[in-house]
Amino acid sequence: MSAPATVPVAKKPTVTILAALAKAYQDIFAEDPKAITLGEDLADPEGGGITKMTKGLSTKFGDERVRSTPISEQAIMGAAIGASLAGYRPIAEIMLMNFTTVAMDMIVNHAAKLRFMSGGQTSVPIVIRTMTGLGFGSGGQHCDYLEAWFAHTPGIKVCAASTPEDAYGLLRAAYEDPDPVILIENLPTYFAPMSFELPDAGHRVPLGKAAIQREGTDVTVVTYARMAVNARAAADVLAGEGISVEVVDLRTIAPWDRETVLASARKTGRVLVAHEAVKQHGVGAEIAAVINEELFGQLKKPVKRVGGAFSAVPYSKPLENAYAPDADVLASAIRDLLR
Amino acid sequence: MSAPATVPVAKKPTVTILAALAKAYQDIFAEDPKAITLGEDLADPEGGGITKMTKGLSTKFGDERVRSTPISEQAIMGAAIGASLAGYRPIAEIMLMNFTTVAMDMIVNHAAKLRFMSGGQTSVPIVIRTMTGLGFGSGGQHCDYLEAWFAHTPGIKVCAASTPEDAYGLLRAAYEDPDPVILIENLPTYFAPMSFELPDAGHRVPLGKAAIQREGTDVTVVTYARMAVNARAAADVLAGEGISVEVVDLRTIAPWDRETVLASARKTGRVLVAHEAVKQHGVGAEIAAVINEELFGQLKKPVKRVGGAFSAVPYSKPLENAYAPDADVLASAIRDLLR
Amino acid sequence: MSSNAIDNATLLSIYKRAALIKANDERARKVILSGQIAMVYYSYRGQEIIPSVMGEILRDDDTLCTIYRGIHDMIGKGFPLRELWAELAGRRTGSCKGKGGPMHLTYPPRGIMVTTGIVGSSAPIANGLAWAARLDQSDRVSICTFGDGASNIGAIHEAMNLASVWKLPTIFVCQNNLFAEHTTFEKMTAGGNIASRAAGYAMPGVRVNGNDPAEMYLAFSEAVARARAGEGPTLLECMTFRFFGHTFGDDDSYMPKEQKSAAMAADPVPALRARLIADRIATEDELASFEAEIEAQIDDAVAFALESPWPEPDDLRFDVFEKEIAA
Amino acid sequence: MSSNAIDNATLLSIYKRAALIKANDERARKVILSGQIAMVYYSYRGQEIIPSVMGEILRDDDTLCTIYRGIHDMIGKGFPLRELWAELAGRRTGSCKGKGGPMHLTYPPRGIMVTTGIVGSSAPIANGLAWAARLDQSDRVSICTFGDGASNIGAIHEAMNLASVWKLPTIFVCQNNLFAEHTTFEKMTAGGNIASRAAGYAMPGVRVNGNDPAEMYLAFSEAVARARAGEGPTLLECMTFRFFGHTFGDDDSYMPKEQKSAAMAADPVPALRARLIADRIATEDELASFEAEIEAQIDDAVAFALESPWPEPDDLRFDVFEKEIAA
Ligand SMILES: Cc1ncc(C[n+]2csc(CCOP(=O)(O)OP(=O)(O)O)c2C)c(N)n1
Ligand SMILES: Cc1ncc(C[n+]2csc(CCOP(=O)(O)OP(=O)(O)O)c2C)c(N)n1
Ligand SMILES: [Mg+2]
Ligand SMILES: [Mg+2]
Repeated sequence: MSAPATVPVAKKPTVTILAALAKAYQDIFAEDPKAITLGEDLADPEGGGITKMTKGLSTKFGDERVRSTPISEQAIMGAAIGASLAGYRPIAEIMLMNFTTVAMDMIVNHAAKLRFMSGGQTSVPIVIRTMTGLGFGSGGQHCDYLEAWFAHTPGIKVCAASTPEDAYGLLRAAYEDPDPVILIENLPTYFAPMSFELPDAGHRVPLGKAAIQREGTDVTVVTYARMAVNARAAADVLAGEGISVEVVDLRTIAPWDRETVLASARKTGRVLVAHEAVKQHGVGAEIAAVINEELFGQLKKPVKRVGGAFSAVPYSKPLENAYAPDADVLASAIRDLLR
Repeated sequence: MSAPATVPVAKKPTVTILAALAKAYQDIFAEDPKAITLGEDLADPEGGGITKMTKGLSTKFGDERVRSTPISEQAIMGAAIGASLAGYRPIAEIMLMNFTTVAMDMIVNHAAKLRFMSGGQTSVPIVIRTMTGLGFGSGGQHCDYLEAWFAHTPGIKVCAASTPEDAYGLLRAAYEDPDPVILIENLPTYFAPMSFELPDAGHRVPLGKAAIQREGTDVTVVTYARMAVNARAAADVLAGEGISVEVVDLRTIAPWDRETVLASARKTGRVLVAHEAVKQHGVGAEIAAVINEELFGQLKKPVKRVGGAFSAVPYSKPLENAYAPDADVLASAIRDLLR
Repeated sequence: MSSNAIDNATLLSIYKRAALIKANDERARKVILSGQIAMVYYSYRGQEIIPSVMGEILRDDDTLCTIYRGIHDMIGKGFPLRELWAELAGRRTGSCKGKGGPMHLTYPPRGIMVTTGIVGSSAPIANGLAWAARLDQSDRVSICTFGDGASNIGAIHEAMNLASVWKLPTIFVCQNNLFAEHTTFEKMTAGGNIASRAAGYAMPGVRVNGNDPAEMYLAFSEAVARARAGEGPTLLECMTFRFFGHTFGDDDSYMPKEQKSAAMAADPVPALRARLIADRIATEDELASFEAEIEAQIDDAVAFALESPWPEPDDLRFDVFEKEIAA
Repeated sequence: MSSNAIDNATLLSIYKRAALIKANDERARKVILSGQIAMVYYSYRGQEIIPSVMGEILRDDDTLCTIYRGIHDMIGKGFPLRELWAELAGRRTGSCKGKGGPMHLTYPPRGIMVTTGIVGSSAPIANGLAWAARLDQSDRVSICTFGDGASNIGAIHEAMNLASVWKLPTIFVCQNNLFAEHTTFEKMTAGGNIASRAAGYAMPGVRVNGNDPAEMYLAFSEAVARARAGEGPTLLECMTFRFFGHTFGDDDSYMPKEQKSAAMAADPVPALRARLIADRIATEDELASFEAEIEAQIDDAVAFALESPWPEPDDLRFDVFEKEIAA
């Protein structure tokens, strides 16, 4: 796999998101004997996962703590939930986000609800890692962004990173969080070297805290995951046109950082919300609804949303390219807001 | 089961939603030999379903067309999808909406996508009937409204009725629709006699068309399912206070009737969106986002949303009562909009 | 009843659990009928021997994942009656503060970790508890219970395969009461035998008469011993019968009358009681006074529940996450 | 090879299908390496005999639900090469107008109804097609194929139980190629035998050498005959081997080298070819000229694909629903 053309590669490539996540795994396991992980092909005899993120882990920490599983996502999630009820800290991989569809009962009816339904007697401190994102021509069943489903589910938090540093810091913070967290990883930007540092073991990204990745005064872009990579690229281009774009990467999609978003929106008065997920009923709707409500009468333009097309993810390259906004589409959406 | 106190019972009770749906089933099966249905306990030896909606159907139309199933929701949905690919018109019951969580792969990755992924060569004209709604003290795993998940899924339509006439007309229209439709039925209002007619066999409610159930000029309430029942009650109360409320029941939640909603919002300038589902990232967010965008600068107040609390559905009565808005809560939200 | 295999004291102790479990069900139905507590209730009447035996053999640190029809399992495992009844009554003093209710009862001090309302979902979670036991180098075991109907759902199969390939100390206890809601067991379960499916997962599968204390005791002891010894999971299909409809108060006309009356005539709890007396393991007086004690305990628990405060609407904000977070 | 049971013409016909299937895979890998078409590709090289036999026995109206690794099944079932290749190339002339791609190939005129990228999901849908066959009072059968790894997912089990209790004409064809992505079959499949799981569903379960045309032919014919006669489903576990990594181009170091080279040495397609010549069922010349014909057909299909127009972005609005609806 290689990074598709629409992902801008930074000038001084030093580290990939994949490497950062691999390091987070290593550091977690080295520090905490309660760390365990499971998923299809994760252990070394199976090559350390399809992306090799966990390569070496089972050899170093034992195949009781680092387990490959059958193709049984309900069993995977159930095992993670059960182990967490007994004091362990499982990181469960559901290889691709579309495969959460076979484990929604475990995630939504159980992981997210057991604390509440037990009146706080039990808790489910698990991390669900899952990969997704279009760009490899995998078509309709391998690329969906389903974060809106989980954001709509009380009891589970939802995160996504667009830089290696954040990827490291989010996985570590999600791991330490006392409640279930789903960490959505974008496959096509996994492998793209970005000019960031590999963080040291103390680095954390607090859940619920957005990052202002570009400061700007004309327009706010609220986004996350790969769309934040595209937004930074768009901001760089637009800077050359004299347009000052503030890029807010939510990092935690639910619960999201209303304070940072509203402050930026108040400052610029113009907001674009962008995600790769289908636009309709996506996370952008909630963000737009809140901004419009909180800043009623204070915005220069209505909040604008862009997202994935209203269809399944298509296979053919020109369709796939058209499916979700790239940096160019974001840039024109931003220009529209200034008209 | 009996209707809980918050559901206003109309003065001239004549018919229940359950009876209307039962009649729709009978009429469909009498008219179309391609009609088939399956679900847990649906056939007569099993009593015609937990609500007896299909009682008599298997005896009349044969147990090859009306099938009870094992407790295997993936198998149920798969059988419906497969039969529809071969020209049948299955109505599949997933008893409670929370149980869709074990069949999301079949519904989302397959039913909703096969037309697109096959380039239009195949289609999946199925109806998924599913019941839900709080009010019986069933707690965290039996009452969720998950319509936002499906509304976010291109390729499947989402409906819900709040009157017997609409229930009949929606089931018939959904049945005739060439694409998959999920019909969400509210259990607690199933059994409440309402002053409506049992429609005749020609009655249809076109998908995508909202109903203005109360005309009004001061505030628009956009809602559906049980919350529409509550909204009508609130409108009746507020009429006594001289507040004129327009109640728009979407009936089709996705794709929703933007035209009717925007026209009403334009007229009143004040909008409340109400649903029983968790407020955050619910369908109300999309509706609010679109209204705010389309009517920027034309609203007197920002669109207000009310919905289920940010928790699992609780068991205890006082908590359950507080979980989602009743007519009183809707009335005060409407009064707020007029302040 | 071939109860030679277990000693008298054990048999008496099993009876005592069964009597409590039965009395609790009788009270629950009474309390509902009287209108004192409104709840959706899944009577387990007729299935008491299974959890009484399990409770006899299990330790407090052994864990249980059970289902909506699981109060018998929980009482067998030692769920305290006050916290139980207060939860059934939806009170703040309930084990789950009234948030969970009858379908989600939880009591970790006695290993009662999960009660699920989703058919089949007890099993995958039980595997995780079993995995944790092994990571802890503990010989504790992980029990999941589920019904005959549940045996046809995917989660159960995924869980059995995983337990077998990971050799987990999970014990799959299928309580085959011959009905799944309104559906008869044979009609929807291919093969008409759940235990035999274990062979496909290379795990022992045993069908036992779950209403026979000795048979149940032997089979369950063996499964527990296997699990404690690190030899892996077992599937037990415990044959039994549920005396009432699926939910209490529902129309149970789908249950053939003769089948039902035959089962009720063979009610395993009074049968065990009669046996104890016949075999002079206990006297009528001893048992009667024990039964009076039970009633008093239940009286106390119900009174405690009904006197307890209700939760406040504001409680909805808590226990969603560890820390309250404005969503 | 115990191919006495099938006649020479059939054996030759099976070979012809296998040769086409094999040649198509070889071309696909070549085309990817050359950069002419970029696609995620799941090579089925080594598994050709199974679909060649199925294609021999099945009718056009028999239906197939297959998986991402399923082009062999489809060619066996008669998927036309031009529409196939144009879809692989993402062109508008592809069977799915470029929207589906290699993981979602569909061609209803030959009964190729569903190709799924979700492990296990072919089976529940196949039951629906089987139900429809019976409603139509047709004796057509419904095939689903899936891998060894898929046998551990819930959907497969739900589907097998339903097929058995409804006595559906579904044939479950598990192609056991000994690997699921990077995981060996034995390690994750309790019991190490998938066919034996059928017993738990009271359905015949047969393990066959899927690389042996005669064995495969006999077993599959029997399953089809049973299904056509209304006697219900069969599970076939067809033992085979996949010669390359999970996706073409991936690191296949998890596959033991000797196992791989032994399997490749026993490549079933050239073995069958040699057999045809040795037994004088065909001459070298006949086969060579047939193989040249195949290459020409594939040349034509690839050329057609590469000359075909790409879809337009606007195409995304269509085929979501029957009528375009502004969302
Ligand atoms: C996934 C799922 N599907 C359907 C239901 C509805 N339901 C609740 S109990 C039940 C019957 C279960 O029967 P069985 O497993 O035999 O257990 P029993 O009730 O007899 O103890 C059904 C269908 C459910 N709770 N979960
Ligand atoms: C539900 C689900 N989980 C995981 C995957 C990822 N995945 C794709 S193919 C595969 C291996 C399947 O192995 P097997 O069933 O043996 O089929 P084979 O690829 O060998 O033909 C996996 C794990 C998936 N597609 N769907
Ligand atoms: Mg049962
Ligand atoms: Mg395989």
